[in-house]
Amino acid sequence: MTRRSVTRTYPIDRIRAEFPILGTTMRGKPLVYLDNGATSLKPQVVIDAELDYLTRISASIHRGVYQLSEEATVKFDEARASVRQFINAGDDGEVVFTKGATESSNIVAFGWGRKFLKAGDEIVTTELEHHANLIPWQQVAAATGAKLRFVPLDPAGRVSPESVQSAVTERTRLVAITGMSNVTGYMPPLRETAEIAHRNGAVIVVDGPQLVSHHPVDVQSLGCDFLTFSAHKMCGPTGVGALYGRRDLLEAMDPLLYGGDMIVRVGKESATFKGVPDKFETGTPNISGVLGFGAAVNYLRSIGMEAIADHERELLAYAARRVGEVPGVTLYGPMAERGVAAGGVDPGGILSFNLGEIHPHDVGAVLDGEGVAVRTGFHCAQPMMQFLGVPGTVRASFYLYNTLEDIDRLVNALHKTLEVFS
Amino acid sequence: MTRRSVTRTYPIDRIRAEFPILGTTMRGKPLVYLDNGATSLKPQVVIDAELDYLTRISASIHRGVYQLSEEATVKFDEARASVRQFINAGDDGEVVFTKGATESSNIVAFGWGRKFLKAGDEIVTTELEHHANLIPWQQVAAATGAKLRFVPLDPAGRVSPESVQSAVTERTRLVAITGMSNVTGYMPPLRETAEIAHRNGAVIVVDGPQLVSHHPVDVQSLGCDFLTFSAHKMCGPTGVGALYGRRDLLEAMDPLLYGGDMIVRVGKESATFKGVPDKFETGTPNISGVLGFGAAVNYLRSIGMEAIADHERELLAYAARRVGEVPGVTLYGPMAERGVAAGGVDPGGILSFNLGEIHPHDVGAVLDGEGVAVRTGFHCAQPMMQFLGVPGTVRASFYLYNTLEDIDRLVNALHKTLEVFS
Amino acid sequence: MNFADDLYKEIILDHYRSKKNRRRLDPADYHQEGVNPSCGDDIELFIKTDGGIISEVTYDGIGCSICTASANMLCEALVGNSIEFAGKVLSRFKGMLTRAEEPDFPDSAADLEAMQGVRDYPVRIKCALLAWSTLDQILSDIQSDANPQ
Amino acid sequence: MNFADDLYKEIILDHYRSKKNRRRLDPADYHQEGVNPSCGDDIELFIKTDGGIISEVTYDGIGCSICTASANMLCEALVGNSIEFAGKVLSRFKGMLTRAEEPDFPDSAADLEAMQGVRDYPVRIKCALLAWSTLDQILSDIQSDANPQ
Ligand SMILES: Cc1ncc(COP(=O)(O)O)c(C=O)c1O
Ligand SMILES: Cc1ncc(COP(=O)(O)O)c(C=O)c1O
Repeated sequence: MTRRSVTRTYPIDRIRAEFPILGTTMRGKPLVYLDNGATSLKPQVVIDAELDYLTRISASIHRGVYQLSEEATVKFDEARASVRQFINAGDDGEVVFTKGATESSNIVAFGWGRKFLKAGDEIVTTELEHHANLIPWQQVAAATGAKLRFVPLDPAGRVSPESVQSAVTERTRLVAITGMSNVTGYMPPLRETAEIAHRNGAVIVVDGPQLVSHHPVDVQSLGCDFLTFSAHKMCGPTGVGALYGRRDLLEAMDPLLYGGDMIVRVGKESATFKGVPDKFETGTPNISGVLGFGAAVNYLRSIGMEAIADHERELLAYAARRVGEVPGVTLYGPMAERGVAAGGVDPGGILSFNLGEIHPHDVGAVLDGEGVAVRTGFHCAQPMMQFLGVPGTVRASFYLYNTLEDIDRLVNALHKTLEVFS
Repeated sequence: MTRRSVTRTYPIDRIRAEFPILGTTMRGKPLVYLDNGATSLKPQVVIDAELDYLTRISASIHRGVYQLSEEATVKFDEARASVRQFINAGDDGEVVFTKGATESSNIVAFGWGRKFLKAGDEIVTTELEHHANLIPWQQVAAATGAKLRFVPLDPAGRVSPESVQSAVTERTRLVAITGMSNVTGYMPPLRETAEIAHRNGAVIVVDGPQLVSHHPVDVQSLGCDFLTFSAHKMCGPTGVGALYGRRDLLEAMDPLLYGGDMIVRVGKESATFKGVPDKFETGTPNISGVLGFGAAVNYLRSIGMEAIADHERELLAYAARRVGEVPGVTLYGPMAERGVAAGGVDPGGILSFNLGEIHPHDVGAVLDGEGVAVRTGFHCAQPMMQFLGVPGTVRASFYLYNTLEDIDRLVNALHKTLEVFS
Repeated sequence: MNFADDLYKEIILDHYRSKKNRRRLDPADYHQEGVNPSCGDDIELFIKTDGGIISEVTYDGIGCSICTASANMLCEALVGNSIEFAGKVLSRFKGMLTRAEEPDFPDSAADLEAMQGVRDYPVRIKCALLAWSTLDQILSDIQSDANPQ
Repeated sequence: MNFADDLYKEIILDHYRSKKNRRRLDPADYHQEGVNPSCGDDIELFIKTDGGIISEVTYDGIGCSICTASANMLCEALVGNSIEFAGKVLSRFKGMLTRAEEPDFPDSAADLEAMQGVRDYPVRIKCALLAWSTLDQILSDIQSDANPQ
């Protein structure tokens, strides 16, 4: 079947064929997967990379002198280089493998925040944040006496260079901000925010799981000091992610975890540690996960992040218009103007909405029955819900394999929901 | 081919058929995998559990209202129940999924050690420890002013209830001890050690990756307060492990990581957290890893940990005798008496040795050329190397699928090593 | 019969749409809040008793249809009945959803049987149980009021 | 030709067995320790210079055959040669092992070519390089002695 493709050159049919799960059904209907904000589906190349490790290599990395361990080690290093290239980090030492974006944020909060912040210092953040980029900073504030300040949002839930500037002072030591909201898809002006942070002597931590999976990212040109992301949201395996950190910052930090593989010498009473990234990667890593992560970023690069972002942009515009036309629907965030991005800035491919007074959970359940997977609830972003003044939303989030037909199925299922709850 | 089986009823051929990698070669020779102390091979059922997630489920757990997410959640909870049963923990809340034993140790060191220890308190440990169960405690000691004390070892590298008693005082708040040395296979008297710790009001943390993968473990009858282990050493995936903790202890602890999924309510300035185990499991977990972990423990239970331990006991006795006969070999640890366990206590299935003056790395490399995978070096246990007075050892470590033939291949390869370096 | 009909039986939707018992009692003899942190649902239960009999019972709060229909059914089933009766219905309801027991409700609580279908939607079980877990706490309070230590 | 012959060429084993240059120089003009934390190898290099010429060079320490053979070859190749020559051999040796460059050693250092096989054993490359990385640091020291700031 040929799908209505949003652009003529985007190879949507080939892409869909690469994801085995897209051939399956849910509740007896062909699966429409619109919960990419939570986690993405996995293409065959990623599954194969994991399988190859499980069935053929199966050895631990680093200290093995035998061929399988050697091969695991080489592939592990190659995966790091792939991830480094994907975000254009300066060198492999700036890419730390973690168990996911949440661990990445905590490594910065603990190793930099708790080490270098003190009473009177300020941490600037926003109400857009995922809990993973908020609670660690609340904890740092409580432990060090630093103060949290929030960048004021405009009514559509956006920040501007001016609003960032109004929150950043010479007491600001760190700005923690999302690269793309997982609730509304909104993307703050990162480059300008980084400039303001740096001008005031602060570092900037970008919470990147949504941004990195859906848009081209160049940490050097953005001026990120730290960037967190998760493989599972970008076609990769669960249980692995990365922390990008500027080398000098990483070098100055304390590790969060201690154990084997990170050491130069260990005595009974004390130990000395290796450089970056090793000192942050103690213990046997998620080897199959890292190999799958490498395969995932190579896969995404082969399609092109620009092409993926363009594809999602068109899906989003179509979805916002079609969903916005369903009776009783309220859209949230920058697309709230019925399919037109408020302020002219296109957000990432996420649409949050509610259907009249119907509880998001109920909407999600009827959609489920129609084979359409969406997320409902507060999306690990309660301050954002408080800002929007709702207990939760229905969230449809798109990725490289979604189609206009998927959105039609979503819209039909929303009409069905209205019927059930009329 | 039928193998010489160590006991008549142990289904060695069936077991070997379940591990796809055992049908492959290394450097052109059929693979003999004797690096189980580092990580284990994966049986088909574990590979299938991961594959099923990757190709059919692929969804995140917890807040999804759709069928795939629901199924992921149910399977995730089932895996926790399987792991709980495997070590006979009291309830599922006592089993925390982590990225591996190293994270598990650090959760205890940070959440219990740094929270509750103070200057003047004592932490008792041993020179047998893997760095994962030593460096975190060095860090706790440095941060809190608590003191590390080491249980004296006898010349064979063992502790006794008396030596434990000599190190534990009323100032001891915590005893951190391995369940089984990853260098020599030696297994300290855990039950007695736990009793001594408890009698003195201390808690006991057992470093369990080797113990749990090779022997039946019942945390309640052993009296463990904490037990750490890793899936990848027990036929499971990389990047996932567990922390067992007594419920009241876990409840009193602070989490190491903060973020989504662990919270009850989040405001701009502060958050409240869920109970155990949720408060320790923030962020999207290693879902495919946890499902594979569940499959792994069920697989091991289907064979029986007693049967596996018996099998390894016989392999070890044979290996210690055969390797001990190779000219110039020095065995370390309890099996040092040429195949007879000193003191009559059988250690776990690990044999550490050196071959004359030949550097362990060189031995490992020649073995590699013969298709035999062993580990060489200091095995993340430098204090143990200092105790043994060697820079490193060659370590052959056995598991359920190893055979007497594997040991013959090892011995032949050792003779070849002697030839090369004569 | 398709999925939505399966979960959202008409009887459940009727209870969801009914706003009859959805109000605060002030004063109430017993008042308890119940929260489901995984979906944010938040229900309050209000009870007045009169000599061992539940004379009034209402709920308020935010929740999905399963959650609020369940709360409404609770109110309908318990009003005018004894504390003991409430305990029995509670334990049968939990048994039906968490231990797959056959429903066996007194006639006046027969509507609760419609919730059996929730069993097939494991993440929704918590929704159906929220009001009942909240009731559980109130029953404990009543118990300890009756037997002060 | 099988694996062990491939890595452990006779010429490498000869250098490994030779204890000729395995001793400490005291006093030495330059002395540097190099450690490979992943396998625990620990090598010290001792150098005496005389007007821009390496007059004596020895090593001591613990390492595998590849590591110690490489150190011994280093000593043999450099003794009696200039600092500049040492720098050139170093960069060719590194090029051969880390950038897969064709070996192109001066005749007096031709034995080093035998180390080319190590390239196929990625974890052993660090073993072969340890003495040379240590030399690298000494060469930097010599440089900064020659051009004090
Ligand atoms: C914007 C954002 N930040 C952080 C996270 C946390 O990522 P993870 O759960 O993979 O650690 C997520 C995803 O849940 C996210 O969407
Ligand atoms: C005894 C022991 N403790 C702790 C560990 C650490 O386990 P992991 O590397 O899986 O975190 C290991 C394995 O390396 C071990 O053998």
